[in-house]
Amino acid sequence: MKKQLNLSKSKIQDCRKMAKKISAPVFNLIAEKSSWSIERATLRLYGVDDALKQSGLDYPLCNAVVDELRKSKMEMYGVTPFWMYARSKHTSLSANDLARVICEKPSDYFHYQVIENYPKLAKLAEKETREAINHLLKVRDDRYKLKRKLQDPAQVKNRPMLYLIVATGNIYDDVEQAKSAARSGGDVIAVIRSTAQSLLDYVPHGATTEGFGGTYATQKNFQIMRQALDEVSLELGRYIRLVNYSSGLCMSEIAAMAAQERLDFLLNDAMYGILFRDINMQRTLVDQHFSRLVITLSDIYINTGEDNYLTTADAYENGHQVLASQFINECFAENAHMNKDRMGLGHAFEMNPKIPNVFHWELARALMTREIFPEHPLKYMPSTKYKSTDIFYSHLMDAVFNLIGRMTGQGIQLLGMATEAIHTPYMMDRYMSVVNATYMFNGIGDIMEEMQLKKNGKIDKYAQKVLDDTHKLLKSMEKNGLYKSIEKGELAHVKRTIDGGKGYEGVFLKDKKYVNLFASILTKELPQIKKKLKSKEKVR
Amino acid sequence: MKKQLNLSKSKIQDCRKMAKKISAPVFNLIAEKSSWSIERATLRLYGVDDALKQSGLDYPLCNAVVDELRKSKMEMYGVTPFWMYARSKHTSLSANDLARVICEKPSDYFHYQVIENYPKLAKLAEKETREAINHLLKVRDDRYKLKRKLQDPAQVKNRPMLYLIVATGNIYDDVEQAKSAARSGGDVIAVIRSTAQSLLDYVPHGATTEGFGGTYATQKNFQIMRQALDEVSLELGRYIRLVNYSSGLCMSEIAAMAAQERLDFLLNDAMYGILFRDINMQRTLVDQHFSRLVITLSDIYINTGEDNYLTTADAYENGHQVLASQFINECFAENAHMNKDRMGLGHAFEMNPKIPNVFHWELARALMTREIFPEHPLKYMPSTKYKSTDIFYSHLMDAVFNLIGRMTGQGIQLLGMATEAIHTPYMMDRYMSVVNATYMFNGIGDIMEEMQLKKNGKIDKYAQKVLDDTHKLLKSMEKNGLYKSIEKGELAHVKRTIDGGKGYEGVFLKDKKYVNLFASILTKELPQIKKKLKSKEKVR
Amino acid sequence: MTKMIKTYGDRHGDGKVQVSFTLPVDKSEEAKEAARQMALSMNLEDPMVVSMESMGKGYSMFVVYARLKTEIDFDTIKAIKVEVNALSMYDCDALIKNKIKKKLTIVGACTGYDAHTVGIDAILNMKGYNGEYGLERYGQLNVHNLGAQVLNKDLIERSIKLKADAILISKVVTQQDIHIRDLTDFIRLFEETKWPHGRPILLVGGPRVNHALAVELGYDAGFGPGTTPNVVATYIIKKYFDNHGIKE
Amino acid sequence: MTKMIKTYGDRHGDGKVQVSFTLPVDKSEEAKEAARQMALSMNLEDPMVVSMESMGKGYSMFVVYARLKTEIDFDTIKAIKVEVNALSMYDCDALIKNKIKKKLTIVGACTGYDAHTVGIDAILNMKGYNGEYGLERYGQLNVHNLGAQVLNKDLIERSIKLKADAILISKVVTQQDIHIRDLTDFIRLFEETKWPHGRPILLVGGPRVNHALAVELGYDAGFGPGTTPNVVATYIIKKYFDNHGIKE
Ligand code: B12
Ligand code: B12
Ligand SMILES: Cc1ncc(COP(=O)(O)O)c(C=O)c1O
Ligand SMILES: Cc1ncc(COP(=O)(O)O)c(C=O)c1O
Repeated sequence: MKKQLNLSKSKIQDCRKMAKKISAPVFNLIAEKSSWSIERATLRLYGVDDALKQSGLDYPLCNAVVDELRKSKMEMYGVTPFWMYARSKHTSLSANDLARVICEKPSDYFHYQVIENYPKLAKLAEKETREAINHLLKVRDDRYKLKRKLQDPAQVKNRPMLYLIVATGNIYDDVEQAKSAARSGGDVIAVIRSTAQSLLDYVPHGATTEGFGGTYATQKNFQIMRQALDEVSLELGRYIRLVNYSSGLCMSEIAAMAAQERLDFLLNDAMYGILFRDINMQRTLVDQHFSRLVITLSDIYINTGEDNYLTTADAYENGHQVLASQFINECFAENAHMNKDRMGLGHAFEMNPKIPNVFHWELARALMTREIFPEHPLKYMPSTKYKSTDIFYSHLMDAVFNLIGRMTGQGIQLLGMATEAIHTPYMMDRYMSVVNATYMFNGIGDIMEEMQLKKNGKIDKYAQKVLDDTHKLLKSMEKNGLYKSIEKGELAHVKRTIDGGKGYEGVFLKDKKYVNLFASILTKELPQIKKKLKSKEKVR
Repeated sequence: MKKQLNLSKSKIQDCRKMAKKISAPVFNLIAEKSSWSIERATLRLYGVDDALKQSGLDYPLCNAVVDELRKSKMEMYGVTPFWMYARSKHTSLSANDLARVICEKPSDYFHYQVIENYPKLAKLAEKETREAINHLLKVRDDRYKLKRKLQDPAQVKNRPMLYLIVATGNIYDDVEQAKSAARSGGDVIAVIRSTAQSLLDYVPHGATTEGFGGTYATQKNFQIMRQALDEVSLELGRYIRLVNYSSGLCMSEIAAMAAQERLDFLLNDAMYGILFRDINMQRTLVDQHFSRLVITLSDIYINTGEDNYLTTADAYENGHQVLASQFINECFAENAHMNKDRMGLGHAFEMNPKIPNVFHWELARALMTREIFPEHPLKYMPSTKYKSTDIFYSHLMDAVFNLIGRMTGQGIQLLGMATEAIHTPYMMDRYMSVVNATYMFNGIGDIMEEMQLKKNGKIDKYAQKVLDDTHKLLKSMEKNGLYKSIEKGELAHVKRTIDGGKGYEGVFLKDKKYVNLFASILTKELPQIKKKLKSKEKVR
Repeated sequence: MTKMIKTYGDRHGDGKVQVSFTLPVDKSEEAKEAARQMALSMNLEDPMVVSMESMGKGYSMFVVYARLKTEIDFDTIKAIKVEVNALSMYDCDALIKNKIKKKLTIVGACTGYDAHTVGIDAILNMKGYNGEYGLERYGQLNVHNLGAQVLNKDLIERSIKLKADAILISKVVTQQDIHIRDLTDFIRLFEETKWPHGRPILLVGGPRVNHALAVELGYDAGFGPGTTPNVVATYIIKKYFDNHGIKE
Repeated sequence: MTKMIKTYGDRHGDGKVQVSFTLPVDKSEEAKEAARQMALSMNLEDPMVVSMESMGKGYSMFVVYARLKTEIDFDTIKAIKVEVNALSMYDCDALIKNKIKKKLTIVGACTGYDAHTVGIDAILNMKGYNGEYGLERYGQLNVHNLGAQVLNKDLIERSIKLKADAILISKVVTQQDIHIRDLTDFIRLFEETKWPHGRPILLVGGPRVNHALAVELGYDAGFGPGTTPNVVATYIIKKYFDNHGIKE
């Protein structure tokens, strides 16, 4: 797309540099600390995916194992050495059975000798880990093969993918709704999680049929939905993507599950949990890094959550909050070796519709985001806060959103719903939205190629101002450092402390004998792996 | 508005010149012929507005009088001399009673002596006519005073007026619907006529409660609605305009009624009746001229019917038909001394929504119309033909229509209905449409000021092509002359003959003793009257 | 077999429907309650009046979501519909040529004061509709398109004169059920008429027309939105076969 | 007096309503007939199924227009609503100061797993809503906003500790009636609780909440979309007067 705005290149470069500085200290943190979620994710990557019956409820095996690790006061070494030790004792057991055996007699496995003797297990550990990694690569390859065979909506130039939400609470209803959405023209299906889930410190187990405002993210549910979408992809000749949330207290675990079940996108934001779910800073920051290593390996796109800044604060005034967060998210993702073309940075069409010339400002912001992040598959969120229960009116807000999404070549268009202010989407709401986007996209096409915005006109100026404000905000954050900035409420007007918030107890210091082979192998080898696959995935 | 397109000025000039040539012969026709409708309109202007009971139905008095004129074979002199003769005999009778007296014993009035002695009546005739004219000027002044007192939506820069249709068939329901429409934000109310009316050679009488697809245009109905709108205008502090149809076999009469009842706009097209209602060419052409004289006197805006070309033929291919007709309509209107800023030339957003980049072409056409007719309060019609019974989808088509209407500064935006493909508008349909336009207008504002279309880009080229095609069409019409062109089907792909079609029997040659003082006075004096009023209406 | 179905929004069996309407009262809590009661009278459970908008003094618009209690056995549903396997123009022409052995005469019109010719033109004009040629293009059909605003009695007269094998009526304007009035009036005249050349096949079409309505009014068949010319041609031929005891 | 009202589209008394819904069947004439029957079961006359759209295999969406037979006497409609003539912040403060003679303590929260604080914040935060200051700005109110995802038992504990005069609960997520479950559970706990400083006034609000629902569940009052803080303050004061036999 040709440039429409006059944004200062040097300011943009500056912003990137500052974001780098701001995020730098986090790498010490990541080097020093791990979390329960990372350890559980590790177990999941080694194949643990079952649950124990506990007073009628399903309690995940990986939680049970990590609970034992904690009780034994050996968490600073990570679960890996103990797991490998158990593995060496029971070579033929399945991962789930191995976990069960460990839980039956934890003291047999969690003791310091294991750590002392770990060098002997190192080879086994490496083998097991590489097998697990290869399994994920195999899953990645499956996706690639399917995409090659089918039409890939991501390849249609300048046309955002149509991203649709399902949220019935019942995975089987979700399947029906998702298939209908795909058949009506949807490209991406996101299964929204139940209200309660982000603050649970475990991932629920099995297929679920009860949820509120969404459906629990479980490995089985992932499987059921991915299979349904594969069927419908083959039926339609179009690869339909699946999305869930690698967010909340189980960020890393869900990344592992998603990698195994071939999810395509993950909501994954380096700071969202801190700001919007009051999850402890350190917890979120270490978790996001581990999750993004897995995500990069599995060639999943992330979707960051900057839209949330605009549902709570005024969107006309706070564009710079979004942009600052995007720079920081970009930085964290790059540190997990992620390519720009996998970073679905989030933003939203959330300005008060009563503001005079509001479409100018929405256009300016969307265009600005596109020009600053030209390679990124930007995720553009619709109006929600100002949606009305007058569904006919709300439908129009989505029309304009679709118009601007297509005009500015967003990567992922999360389709708004006429019933946004009423209920989670009904099947027909979704259908109406697809019809909406299809009509708008076709009609407006590449209209920006046919025009040039006025240099230093009002639209241009507004975009420049957002960039300027961002520059100022980042400067201040650079001065204060990330932690202090968040403590002072510089982002989203929300104040969080370094050791406050949920899940802090699940962060721990790593001993120098700490082992996590996924982290170490991926950190070292991801660049090569990516390089190798790039050529392979291209030429084939 | 700044120019966006590169349209050849000389081509536009050429088109205007050709349109003048094409319409020139019609002025001979107008000089030579009159019609029943003109004679009836004349009677209405002298104050006849009642009806006779005939086998239970109401038969308008002016029809009864003109019927007698015909029977007496004196129509070539026009009704005026006879009317003045009767007037001289019964100085104190009301116009209606005078008409009744005439009908009771027509032979007393319709005889050749009257014509011979007419010079003696000339003074009386002049007095009566000037009184009638003054009455219309008084009505005009009433409107002006009201507009001054209230806010006038026409004065809001670049914002089209919101034009809404009511069409219940029952004038009392219409009133309710119209008031609600105005209160929701409508600026202009059009009462659509019943399906049958345009081909009736009389205007029905009295308040009516039965109609199909619309409500009969009657003088009483005009009155009822104008009064209701005056009330609501005062309530809202906003002058609400009223529209009806000066079209069909009673074109001139309705212009007279509208002038008396203070209507604000009239659908009035020099060729619509010929092409789309199969009304005789000569009938329409003489009627339109008389009606436009009255319309100019009363400072009514005309709305021409070029949108109709696009509901029957493909809108992407036939833009030139519309433009050619607009040039011709402009010419005819100028000949009735009408100012450009009173010519609501019609056109429409009617392209197939499936055409790739269809908004580009709609924008191009609308913009082109605006740039060629910069002073005209263009009347922009919404999508109708491609509207779907899926109301949610149809609502979106209107959203884009509203966007383009505002972007291109149309004068009058006839709001489309989500239920266009289903029924005549319900009250809530209209409400939804006003909400739609309000949202779109506010959001898009003067966005064209913020950008420049690409010179010789696809949008520019499309507009240029429409102009080129128009040029060609007018050239061919110039060669053939208007009558032959229509006979050959050059407009709207419809063929009509000079003496075919409805209402031909109602056209007659004028004797050299023919009298119509409205025609003669207005033809001569309109320019001065306008000049006088212009300064008066401005300074006050 | 039975297949019980309910309306569906979020979860199977939830019965969800969306309703909107106007009430002739000002926006108020009482108006909202009246709207709720309206919804309850519609066999709805748990109505949520989610939106109440003022449309100016005296009128409000409502949007309601609720659960419809009705459950229907879909397997018992019978639709009254034209049962025709549409043939191509070529096959139609061949059938007429080989089996009927004379050209069929079709007379079409948009009747009453209805001026909407686009629908009947779609069926009759050469160009046709949706990629299917119109009946005028059929070698074995003589088509007379009388156009718009044709009075019933004129249509009957012309049909007699032209020896119509089929009469095609289009009705588009439906306000105040004017289409039903006109169609009923036509049938009365039609039945009163002596048809010297045999009773023509009688078809009606239009956006609000369907087969059930047509049959109810006494027409042979009715055609709604999206009808293509070949469907109509096929129907006419099959009906002609039936009427004249011709076997395929 | 009686004022009979019907739904209204084109002409008074026409009863017109618009309905849309999904049926779990493929698009077909039978599906359309099933949609018509659904409409008939809704106390509707002359249903026109104007639109039938396929939403992919197995599902179709319908739009119907029809006449609702119901007529309601609007004068008999009673709305269960909070009857309050909202005072200004200044008047509220004055009333408390002069008549109650102590500051009132307000505890607010968004309960259960609900994280939608914008609504309760609109009522409580300084900034307020729609031009009306929030309760925190009132000189005579002590406001404690506990934020989101507060469990019922925690809210009760905190309210006791803070000596709440009024508890304000916000519920936004309503899928599967989770708001009703949570609100019912709260009332159970609330009733089981011994309130050492007297039973607090109990309010609930949210986009799908109304007074009738609140009262039905055992709350003192319920507030829906568009509520402004001063309405809530006025209500609390009047209710406090009532409970404590204070005369205005
Ligand atoms: C184009 C149009 C016009 C054009 C008509 C031009 C023309 N020569 O036909 C013009 C501008 C002149 C016009 C005028 C009016 N119109 Co008009 N018009 C429309 C419009 C936009 C499209 C209709 C159309 O062309 N459809 C396309 C064709 C192909 O579809 P179809 O008719 O359904 O035909 C298909 C099938 O039904 C079937 N079919 C139809 N007939 C037949 C017959 C047979 C025998 C068979 C087998 C099949 C068949 O086959 C066709 C192909 O599949 C509709 C709104 C809409 N989007 O539907 C309003 C609409 C039909 N018009 C309407 C009205 C009210 C009018 C007016 C009365 C308004 C007025 N007072 O000025 C006038 C008066 C006309 C008159 N005297 O009748 C209303 C009718 C409301 C109602 N339900 O009663 C509509 C619905 C608009 C609205 N919402 O108000 N109109
Ligand atoms: C903003 C928003 C969010 C923000 C919330 C930020 C925050 N800090 O509050 C974020 C992005 C975090 C969010 C998340 C989710 N949301 Co949300 N969200 C919305 C949204 C867009 C606006 C809500 C809002 O702020 N309204 C503005 C306020 C001012 O209005 P209000 O709440 O009605 O409050 C007024 C009155 O009701 C009253 N009032 C309210 N409470 C009280 C209390 C008292 C005591 C009184 C007196 C008055 C009162 O006064 C207020 C002022 O007038 C709505 C959609 C919409 N447009 O309504 C969805 C919506 C509420 N969310 C929804 C859902 C499902 C979710 C999620 C569960 C989705 C998911 N699975 O991820 C999550 C989970 C959150 C959770 N755990 O609860 C659904 C709920 C569906 C339903 N009916 O069950 C909605 C309707 C969207 C949808 N259509 O799907 N959401
Ligand atoms: C990054 C991210 N994670 C998660 C969520 C979903 O919310 P929850 O945290 O309740 O799962 C969102 C919603 O916007 C988000 O942006
Ligand atoms: C100029 C003009 N007159 C009249 C009409 C209305 O139709 P009818 O001729 O049936 O009154 C239209 C409709 O578009 C029109 O454009």
